[in-house]
Amino acid sequence: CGFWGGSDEVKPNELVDFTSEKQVVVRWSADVGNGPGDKFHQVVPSIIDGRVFAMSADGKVAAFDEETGSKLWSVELEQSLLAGVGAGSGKAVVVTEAGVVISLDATTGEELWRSQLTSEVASEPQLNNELVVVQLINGKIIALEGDSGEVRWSYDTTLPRLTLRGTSSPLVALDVTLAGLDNGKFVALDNTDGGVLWEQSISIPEGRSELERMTDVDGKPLLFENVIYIPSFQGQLVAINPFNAQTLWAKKMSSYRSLAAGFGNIYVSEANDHVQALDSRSAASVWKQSQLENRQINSPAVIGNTVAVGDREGFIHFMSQIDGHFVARFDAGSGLTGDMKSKDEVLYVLTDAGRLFALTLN
Amino acid sequence: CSWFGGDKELPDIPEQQLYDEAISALERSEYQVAVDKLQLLEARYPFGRYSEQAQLELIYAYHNNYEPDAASAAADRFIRLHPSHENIDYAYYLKGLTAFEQDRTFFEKYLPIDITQRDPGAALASFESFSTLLNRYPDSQYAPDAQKRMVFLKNRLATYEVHVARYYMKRGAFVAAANRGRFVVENLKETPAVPDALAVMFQAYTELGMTDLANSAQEVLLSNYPDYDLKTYRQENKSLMETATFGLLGGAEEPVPPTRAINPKAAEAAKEKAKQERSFFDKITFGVFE
Amino acid sequence: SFVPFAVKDIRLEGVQSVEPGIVFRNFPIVSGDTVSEASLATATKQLFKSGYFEDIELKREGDYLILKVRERPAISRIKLDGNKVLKDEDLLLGLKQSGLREGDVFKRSALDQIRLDLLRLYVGQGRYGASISTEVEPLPGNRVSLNINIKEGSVASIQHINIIGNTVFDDEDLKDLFSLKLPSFWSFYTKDDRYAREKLSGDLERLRSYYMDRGYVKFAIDSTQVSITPDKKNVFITVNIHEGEKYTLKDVNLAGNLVIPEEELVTSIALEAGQTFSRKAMTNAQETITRALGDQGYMFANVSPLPEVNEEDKTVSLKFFVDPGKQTYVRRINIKGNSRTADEVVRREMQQMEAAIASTESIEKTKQKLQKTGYFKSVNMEASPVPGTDDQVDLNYTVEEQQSGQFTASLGFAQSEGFIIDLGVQQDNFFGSGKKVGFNIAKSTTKREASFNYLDPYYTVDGVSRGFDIFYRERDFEEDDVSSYSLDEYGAGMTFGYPIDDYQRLSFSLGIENITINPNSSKPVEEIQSFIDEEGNSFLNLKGTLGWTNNHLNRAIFPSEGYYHSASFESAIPGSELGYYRLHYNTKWYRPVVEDSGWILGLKGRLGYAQSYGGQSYPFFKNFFAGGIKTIRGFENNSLGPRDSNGDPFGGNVMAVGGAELIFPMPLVEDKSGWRTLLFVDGGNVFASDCLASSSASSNCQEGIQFDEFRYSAGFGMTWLSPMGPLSFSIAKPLNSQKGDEEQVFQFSLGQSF
Amino acid sequence: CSDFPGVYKIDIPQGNIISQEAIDQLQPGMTPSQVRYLMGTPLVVDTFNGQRWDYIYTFKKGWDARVQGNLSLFFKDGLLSHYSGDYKPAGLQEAQ
Repeated sequence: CGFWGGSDEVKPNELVDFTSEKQVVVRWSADVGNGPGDKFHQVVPSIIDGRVFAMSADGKVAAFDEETGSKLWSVELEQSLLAGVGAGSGKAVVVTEAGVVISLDATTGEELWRSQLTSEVASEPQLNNELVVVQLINGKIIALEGDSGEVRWSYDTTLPRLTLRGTSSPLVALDVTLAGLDNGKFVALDNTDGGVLWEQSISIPEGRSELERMTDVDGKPLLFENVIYIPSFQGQLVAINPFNAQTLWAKKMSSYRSLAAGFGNIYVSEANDHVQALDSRSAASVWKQSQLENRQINSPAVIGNTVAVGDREGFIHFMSQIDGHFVARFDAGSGLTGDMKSKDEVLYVLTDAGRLFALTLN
Repeated sequence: CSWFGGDKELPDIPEQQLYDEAISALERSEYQVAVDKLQLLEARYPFGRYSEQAQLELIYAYHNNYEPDAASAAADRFIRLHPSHENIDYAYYLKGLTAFEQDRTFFEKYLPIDITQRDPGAALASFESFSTLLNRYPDSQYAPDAQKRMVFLKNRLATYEVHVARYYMKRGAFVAAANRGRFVVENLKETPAVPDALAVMFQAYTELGMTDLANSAQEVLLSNYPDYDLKTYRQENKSLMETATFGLLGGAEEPVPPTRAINPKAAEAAKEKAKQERSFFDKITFGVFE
Repeated sequence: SFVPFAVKDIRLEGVQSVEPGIVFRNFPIVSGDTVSEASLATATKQLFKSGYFEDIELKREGDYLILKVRERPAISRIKLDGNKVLKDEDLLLGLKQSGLREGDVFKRSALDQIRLDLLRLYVGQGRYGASISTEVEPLPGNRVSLNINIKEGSVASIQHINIIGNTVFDDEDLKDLFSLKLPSFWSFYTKDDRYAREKLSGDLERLRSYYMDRGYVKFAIDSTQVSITPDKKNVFITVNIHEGEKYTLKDVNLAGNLVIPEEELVTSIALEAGQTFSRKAMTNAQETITRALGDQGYMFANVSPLPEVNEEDKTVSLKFFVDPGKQTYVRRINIKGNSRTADEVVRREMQQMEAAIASTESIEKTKQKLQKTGYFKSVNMEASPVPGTDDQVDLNYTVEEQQSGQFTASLGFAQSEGFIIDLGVQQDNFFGSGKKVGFNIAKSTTKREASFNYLDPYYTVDGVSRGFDIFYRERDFEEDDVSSYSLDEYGAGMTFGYPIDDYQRLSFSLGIENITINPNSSKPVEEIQSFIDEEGNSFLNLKGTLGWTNNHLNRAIFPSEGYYHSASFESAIPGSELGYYRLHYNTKWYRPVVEDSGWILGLKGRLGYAQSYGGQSYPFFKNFFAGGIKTIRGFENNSLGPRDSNGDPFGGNVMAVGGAELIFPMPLVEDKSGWRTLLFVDGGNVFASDCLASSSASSNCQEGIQFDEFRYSAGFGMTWLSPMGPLSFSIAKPLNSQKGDEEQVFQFSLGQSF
Repeated sequence: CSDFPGVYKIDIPQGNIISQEAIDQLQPGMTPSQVRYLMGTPLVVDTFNGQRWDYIYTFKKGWDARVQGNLSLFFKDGLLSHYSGDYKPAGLQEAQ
């Protein structure tokens, strides 16, 4: 038994060997400075109008061509960044550690405007044609005018004394913003003035100690076939019809990662690093892959007929969407704390060390 | 995986055997062994047949094992747990005894230290436990001994007060000295220090020029202790200079009434007058001997 | 319905280990009482309150009352396993505080409380990942064993501290204020990267006062977020602040019943209009006023500052509302903890009288004077109001005594001189009488001595001291590797001293001594021989000494603040066979580097000048010496300065010695009050102002002070207050020792503390 | 050399500070607690005669002569009746 205390240190499961059925092809890969680092930032690349945006913790923002991966532009902000790049309607927006929102032109990377917030932002800003919506870690959600950075509205809620690091980031539609909060609530806000349209509590704190009473909604809500699926930590996974706020089903499950969907299933990376597929209609458990326990996996991403998760040691595991057996595995070279993004059968991965991959399966 | 020896599994000694071993250890006055056995008994059989008796014996064992704090803590615990126990007076008595022993410490027995001039703290605690014993259980078998010890403690406390009063007389803080004397007369009656306390009160009030208070103190003193040799403070302490110069220079002055001054100006005048009078000897020795 | 009936007898059922006597004692109904429904209910409630039983049932059988009870099991053992960081005792103590001990009654409801209390102990250690499960194992005789197994998990360390909204001061300066730090090299020892909520609130308070003390009256901490990673290993802290504007002080005025003239108060608080507003300056001013009132007897005065902020011109007008309360008198002063020291020895140091107006100044001075006696390790005072009055208090002084003075005893046997003995007792507080008594008897190669000294610091109640000493001493300096001669002295002296104010004392002493020099015939020393030729070798000397001391140190032993000067003029009184005078000046100065951090800067200096008068030659044996643990550490005792014709150290009539010390708290020791550790630099030397006639080359006698002859050394020193007296040792490295200097890296002494 | 510093003697204040303005508010018939509120608790109490309160103020500054002033208040059946001593309260008669 270990000599220095901590003897019952949790050790990640060994890699399981299997016959791989598919090959992972690196379409292109590029470098983004020394990357987002491993301080548990939920950084995710964004892909808009043929450009892939990525950043590094020490203030580098870069755009790459979606097809070729060649660098279109890159900017040094000399201010450390915590969250990923939010991109949309011709803009790429980041938030510095000191709470300054910086909007860059998506094509040239030239700075458009800046706006000082009152607290930290730990998830990438979300944009629609008019607004840039950011979720702060002090329980505020602020909508800035897309072209000037003026504050249009701000929503505030109180948080418990201890929460999980990081926040969810809101789903911004044309006229409504849907956001999961660190106190286990889920709100729909009117984009014109930030008024609360409806509110639902996803996870209710139980237990006596602060740790047991954490009920963060840190994963991003998933819109799939007109139903919103919302994961929560030490709470439930809830399916809600966004138009009439009716809860379709709720299943006791703890996850602080985002969701993915495919083949009628909802894929969840549970807090205990099991990957589970639930039927989107009935929440019945379709399959469960628990051989990745304690490998600290990130959010699932659907590519082809597989669903992929990355882990802290830098391996990406591709599982079949049918029964979850391993289909392929790829070594990205360094840890994957942030999430991955799949678009048109290509999986975009940004490793902690700042390597950006575009992967496909054949 | 425990590195340093497995968890020591204590065999379950039957209650009766544990108690008998403890009592025999007490008789052989192996108090440390008795303490361990009694503690084990209390832990293993908290509500057994012997639990109350064990707690009582534990106080006695701690006391003889020179653990005064543990003894009084065990006594408090017994009094709290069994308020109406028939020999609870024994607990109070033991509590008083430990504090009493603690007061007459090592020093008094072997070193020439006058305990009555030292910290009366332990004596007070002992006095209080004995007095609770006396008023709650006047007919307890320990009452007479407690009574005797209380008298000793009262005398010790009274002598302490008179020592302090004498210091304040020397210092010239006459009201303080009088009040210390009054504390003895009011709270520590029938102690050998009462006449000295009355004497100090008489001397202090005389120095303050409060004749009627001085007379009433003198009257009470002489009526109760006719042969007390009462002298004023000045007669008692010829001025230091006289002793230092073997009576050559300083004569015994009569008690000079203090200069009466109500307003500051009068005080200034009095000070000026006093300054010239300082004797020549006093000047050359820079007032060392005054 | 229930018909009251006379209970013929009570029968017990279900009792296993609880003694029937206990049951009846807590069930206030005895056979023969008539019982009603109500009296039964209260009786049952009281029995239940005793805590022995889980369930109590009453049944009636004819005139018998059946008491059916189910006993609560008693915990006879608490077994803990899996705990490594927190030992069994700490955990059991934690459980005891929440009311659970071996031998107590076991309540199932307490189980959850136990789990929570233990978890809180681990969270307190920063081990957020700990998990605890409890299991109750029944034992025979209605007893249970509580088995608690613990998985301690790993320590959560702080990964990220971020302050948002600071424009005036940059992140680094503000983060320095925090006790919580990011992991650094030292974190394994200081553990300052472990999150604890109390530490964070303390840090936020420091942040708030940092801003408030620099004029930012409107400073506010909007919110603080503490978050933890899912694996419970890293903690993130974000503090969102709002600085607001910088404000200056517009005006200061006092309201209420001031008791002390207003101008006097206004000048004493030293706040001028226009200066940047500072909360610290405001609280200091408040304290100054409260203390000023306290000095006039208003012990319970309360002074409330009311800052009025005017937004337009960004100024604050400060108003102090003074409510003096009633003048307070001291009824009694009680002294506790003096089991060896007599009451009068403590009371005579007190400036505050009983039955007199209370004054905070004299109460504070009393504490300082008690500490300056050196008899006490700690002195604290508590004022407790006298019940039944609103203007009287009792002062309770608690002192903790310590060994003051030292005791040396060494016995030995050497063929050459036979029996060697060195027995010395020096007690400042002789048997608690407050008198300084010392005697020593020595018979060894270097000296034979019998001496006695006595001093009563309070011969009169005002502190006039009187003392005398008597000695017979034969010292062979050659053995002490100084110049080769020996000195036989015997004599006696008397001394008087008295205070001229709270800090300064004057002293006079008169002494008569008979000195005989016996030079070592085998190794003649020219200087000694020439002195003896002129003056002879035995002298009767009547010497007088005038002394002055000015002691502002805060403590006699291990002072940490204040300064000390002492000067003395010793001279042979005309008519004695010697004609010389000696001037000696000694100063010390201490100041804490950072307020009560234990880091203290100390400076020391000693000057000496001696000369003969009346045409007589200067007695060499009255020379000053340098070198050794008392003057310049790192050099042999008395080995510095001019040499005699044989090259042995001869001392000098001019001395200049000094030193600087950096005192730091003794690491790894809990009770630091008994230790003093320091780094030091010493420097100086002794010189001869005029050389004795001596032809030999080896006496390199130069006249007057030669700065290049100064010797320096640096090193580490430590003193421990042992029961035998202060033990000091030093390890020093001479920096500029020249040929012939005798270095001594390690030096040790008993009875002298740094 | 009379200005050579002599032995420093600390000041010895004793007893209650008596202010003229307070004693002028004394009226016959006052209850003991009213008197206590005005004058404060007397430091000198006569154990043998509860009907008299002595307010005495004495101050010995260093070596100067001791300055003193006192005021005795007499109660008849529990109420303030008259006084004696150096201080002269306006509202009371002096005892004969």
